[in-house]
Amino acid sequence: MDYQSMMLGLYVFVLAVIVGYKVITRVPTLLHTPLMSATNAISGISLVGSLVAAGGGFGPLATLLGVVAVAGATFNVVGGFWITDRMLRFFKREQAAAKLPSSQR
Amino acid sequence: MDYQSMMLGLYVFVLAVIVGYKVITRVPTLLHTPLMSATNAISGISLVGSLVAAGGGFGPLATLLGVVAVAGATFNVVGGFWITDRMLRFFKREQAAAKLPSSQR
Amino acid sequence: MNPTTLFIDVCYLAAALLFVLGLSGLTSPRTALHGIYLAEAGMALAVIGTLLDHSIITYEWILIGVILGAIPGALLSIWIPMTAVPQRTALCHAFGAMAVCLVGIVEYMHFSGDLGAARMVAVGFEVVLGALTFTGSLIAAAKLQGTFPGRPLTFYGQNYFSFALLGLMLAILGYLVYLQAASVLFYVLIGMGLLFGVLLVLPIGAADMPTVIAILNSYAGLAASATGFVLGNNVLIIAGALDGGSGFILSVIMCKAMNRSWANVLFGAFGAKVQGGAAAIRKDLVYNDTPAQDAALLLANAASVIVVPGYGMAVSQAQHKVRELADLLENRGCEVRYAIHPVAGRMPGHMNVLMAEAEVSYDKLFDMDSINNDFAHTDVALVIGANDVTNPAARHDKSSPIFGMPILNVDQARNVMVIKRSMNPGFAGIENELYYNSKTRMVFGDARAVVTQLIQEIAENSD
Amino acid sequence: MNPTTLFIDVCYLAAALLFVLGLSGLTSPRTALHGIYLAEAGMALAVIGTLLDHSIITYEWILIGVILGAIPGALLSIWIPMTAVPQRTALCHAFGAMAVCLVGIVEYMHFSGDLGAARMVAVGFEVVLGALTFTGSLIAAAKLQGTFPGRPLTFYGQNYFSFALLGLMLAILGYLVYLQAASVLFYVLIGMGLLFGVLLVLPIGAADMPTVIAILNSYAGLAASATGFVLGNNVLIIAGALDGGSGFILSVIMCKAMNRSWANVLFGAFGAKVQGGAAAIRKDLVYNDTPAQDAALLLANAASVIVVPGYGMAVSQAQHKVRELADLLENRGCEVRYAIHPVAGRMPGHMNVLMAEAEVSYDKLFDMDSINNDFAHTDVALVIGANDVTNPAARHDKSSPIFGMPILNVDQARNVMVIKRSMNPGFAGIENELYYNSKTRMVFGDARAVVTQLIQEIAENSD
Ligand SMILES: NC(=O)c1ccc[n+]([C@@H]2O[C@H](COP(=O)([O-])OP(=O)(O)OC[C@H]3O[C@@H](n4cnc5c(N)ncnc54)[C@H](OP(=O)(O)O)[C@@H]3O)[C@@H](O)[C@H]2O)c1
Ligand SMILES: NC(=O)c1ccc[n+]([C@@H]2O[C@H](COP(=O)([O-])OP(=O)(O)OC[C@H]3O[C@@H](n4cnc5c(N)ncnc54)[C@H](OP(=O)(O)O)[C@@H]3O)[C@@H](O)[C@H]2O)c1
Repeated sequence: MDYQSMMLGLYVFVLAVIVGYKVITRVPTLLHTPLMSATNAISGISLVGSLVAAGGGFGPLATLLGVVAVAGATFNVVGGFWITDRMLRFFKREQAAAKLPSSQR
Repeated sequence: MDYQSMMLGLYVFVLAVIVGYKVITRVPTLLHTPLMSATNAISGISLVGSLVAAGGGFGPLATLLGVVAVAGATFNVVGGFWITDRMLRFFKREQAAAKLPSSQR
Repeated sequence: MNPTTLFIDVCYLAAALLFVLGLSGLTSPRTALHGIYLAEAGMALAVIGTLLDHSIITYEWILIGVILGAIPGALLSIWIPMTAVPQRTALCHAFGAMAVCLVGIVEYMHFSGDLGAARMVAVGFEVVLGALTFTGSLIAAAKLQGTFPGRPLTFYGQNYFSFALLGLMLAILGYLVYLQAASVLFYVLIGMGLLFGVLLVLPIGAADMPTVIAILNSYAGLAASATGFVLGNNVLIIAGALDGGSGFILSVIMCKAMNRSWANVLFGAFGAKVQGGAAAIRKDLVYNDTPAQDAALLLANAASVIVVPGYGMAVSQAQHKVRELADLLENRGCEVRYAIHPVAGRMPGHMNVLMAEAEVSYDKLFDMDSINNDFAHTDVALVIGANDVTNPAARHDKSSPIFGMPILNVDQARNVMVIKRSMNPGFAGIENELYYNSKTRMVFGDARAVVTQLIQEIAENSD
Repeated sequence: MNPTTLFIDVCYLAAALLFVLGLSGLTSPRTALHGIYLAEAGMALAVIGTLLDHSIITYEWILIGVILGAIPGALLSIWIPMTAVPQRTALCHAFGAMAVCLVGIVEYMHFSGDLGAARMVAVGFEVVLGALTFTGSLIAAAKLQGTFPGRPLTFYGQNYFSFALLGLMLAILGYLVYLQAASVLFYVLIGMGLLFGVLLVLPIGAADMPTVIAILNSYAGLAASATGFVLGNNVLIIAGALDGGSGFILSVIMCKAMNRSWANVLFGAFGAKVQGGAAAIRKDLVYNDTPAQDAALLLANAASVIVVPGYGMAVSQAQHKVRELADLLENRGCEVRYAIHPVAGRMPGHMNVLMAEAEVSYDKLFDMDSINNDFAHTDVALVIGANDVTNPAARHDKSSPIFGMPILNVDQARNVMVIKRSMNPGFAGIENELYYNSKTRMVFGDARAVVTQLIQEIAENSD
């Protein structure tokens, strides 16, 4: 990564932090538990880096470490999304039942 | 700009659009008029490009066009910020007077 | 990476952040002014960063340009009345967009058209967006100022023509990307962009101009972003994108408040047909022409009043007098509140700015949803220069052009008093049946003059 | 620019957008599940894009890793009770962070340390953040699960030691940047990161673990971002930054709800001192031990009940029974509502998830601010396994560790009924004076068992 790309990457990073901030401040307490596991699942994006490490053919040790990394990241992704899904289904069932009182938003 | 920078620029662009969207949806109607002139002032950022055109020494025609561009963009920036400032001062005076009724937020 | 480059980049990043923080400040009136200071600081940083760039070699011409732009910009902003803010914004857009377009031309000339594919695309977008925003904004300003007929101007097959023009512009841009050499077609492209801007705004009625201005703001932002791609300048990309996103969403919000679809505003030539039909004043109906003395008597005896300000109050600059009247009534023990319709006036939030200017405290300003049920228990609804936003036809008359727009329930008050100069229609160009209601009293005259007179009458009576 | 690169970049951009949209969906329970689908699609796109990358040459090992991770991940999520969600989240963080750390090691080995200054900094942050999140999350999970003492573990000068360690790590990183060659110091750095994670979480009490988990989430995100800088991969940068921003802000929100400062949570070793002092049960005060039959009678005759669920209800999985009891009372004409304290339970919004699981409709759930004034007009406040969130000491006892935390005004109800197993304190480890109030009836026993008994008694009586 040259200087210009690094700088652009920094812009991307800063803007994404702002987006994350803006989005999360709007999530009601009601959904904070699912939110935590959802962001947990998204942080499993390190899977992308792990794939490169495991499949890049960097030699046996690197591949081994890579496989462990892939396993860990996959655990994170699968576990995170699955439990979020499971929790939100409770809310989904409620959907028809009633509207959210405005105070809980 | 090479391909990678172009792509990173695109990311920056998309994220900034999202940030703009998220910020603006939270501005109350109360402040929509100042908001319009504030974004108008910010779009005068084309001043930055105009400076390069006027001061880059690209020959007399380019410099002439550049000067006109600088004048136009400066008009935009100065005019936009000034009037926004003027409008918001009305609101500022109110500050002590009372709290905003929640419905107006 | 030399220190200057790093410093410039830090300036740019800080500028981008300051713009975001500045706009975020506008989420509350308490932080708004502070936010604008941040945005101004951001602009200053962006300019400083650019001036330090090694590619800038002469500063004299820049100074001349800055002076030429800053003085009229400042003067205009100092002297312009608040009612003319929409025009001013449009005018500013026009000049900003012109700057973008000129920068694109300079870039093109400098490289003799040989910019590489990606950059050529960016330059193409830059000049076309700049050009159409330039002419579009000028026409919008002229329509709002009244120097140009406000009604929609259309010709047969206009939308088809516009689309054909758009297609042609894209084709030319494609050819220029392929050509990679200086070509007169580039200037043809700009000419077509200028024409396209005219065609975009001409068919839209003056009533929809605020929405159009928001959209033009979006275009101006996108044009600046394109410039950013051409110059590899991040602060241009970000600031432009912020505007691009915010202008668009603001136009959508405004359309929603008027219960119009976005496409309808842009392509519907709203207000064209109504000029002929419903606009004709119905001579058969009677209305109650009330002298100011009688009106003063009614107000003096009211226990509760809701003031409904509209465009007419803005035109006659009556806001300070209105506040005086309200103070007077309150001192006599009457409860006075203000009902603010989101699209009363000519800009979203227009009435809020005016009432703030007159130093009416926020807690007396109520938005439509929170006060609409209270009209029924109110002695007098005092409508000052508002028209369309009180028209009950929006509720029941499916054929009305404003049908479906949420309105203030003025007609439910025990008494209605309307201050305007004549029986002429408001911006939508349609008759208001409220005026023919038996409990409505029309008090004719300029809003400020009438309110001043009301104050005198009430003050005298109470002595 | 070849087509594959373009396709990958489009995948990544789409993935980033889907993550943003997905999280935005969580602003309302109606759109939340939909949002998660979008985020899942984003993850799928990111993985697909990466797998297409030319730098990946073998797929067998990847497949093995995926299977090894996916199966336990899925099983854990299927079988885990809702009360253990916090531990599970911490565990997931640990493994995700471990992955980041390992990727950093692979990168370092591959380039034999010669990565260039900028990349070396990024790799350094990557492995340190990954390592400390790994150990920190493991300890957080162990504390929550109870396999590890929940109370704060501190030693003299711990904060100084941690800061010294931090400084040393920065120094080593600086040296590595200067060195640009393979060095064992890199692995020392990782070891110190692991130690730092332990020191970060050990001194924090189990009650504050949810906040710590949010912060660790933030670190995990930042580590992923650092990986993105190393690999020049935007989707990593963006997804990591989203997490970095959201984890931080979530921890701030949680601290606010508990009226604690952020620094106090991280460095304050909350709950350490109270273990000894106020926690001692005050034998001198009397409380009212009520049998379930009497409690049932009181409930059966109440016209209005507010249910206050807390951690105990979660532990005993009583939510379905509580709903049954509420239905029964409602059928008898009693008004039943639920008061949800923002930090009741062990996760923010914990009670909302449980009540949603039991299919209690949203409009019966009220947050603290909207129901707190209604306790005074309520016949029975039925506290089920809640403790700290009802403790009046938070209002008036300046020496209490929970002083200043907003609480539910349970003590203002005409009658208070508390279901818990003993007089033991809740998470803050302090006495609750509510229990010694003359209008409070303590009904001892496991929440589910007691509620089941109440249902039977009331049902029998009404026959
Ligand atoms: N706010 C926005 O963002 C926005 C944007 C786009 C469109 N619009 C449109 O603008 C309209 C706003 O409604 P509105 O009720 O505020 O205004 P309006 O419907 O345009 O009516 C204004 C009335 O004020 C009267 N008036 C003009 N000058 C006056 C003066 N000096 N003294 C006293 N009265 C005067 C006029 O009647 P006389 O000529 O008889 O005096 C006119 O009927 C809506 O149709 C809305 O859709 C608003
Ligand atoms: N929600 C969050 O995000 C969060 C985050 C961090 C910290 N916290 C803290 O956690 C606490 C939450 O307050 P809270 O009132 O919900 O809970 P609490 O204060 O921890 O009290 C829970 C009570 O439930 C009882 N209990 C436990 N198991 C039970 C069972 N099987 N049946 C019946 N009762 C049972 C316990 O008493 P017995 O042992 O006598 O039964 C205990 O006193 C607060 O201090 C808050 O600051 C919350």
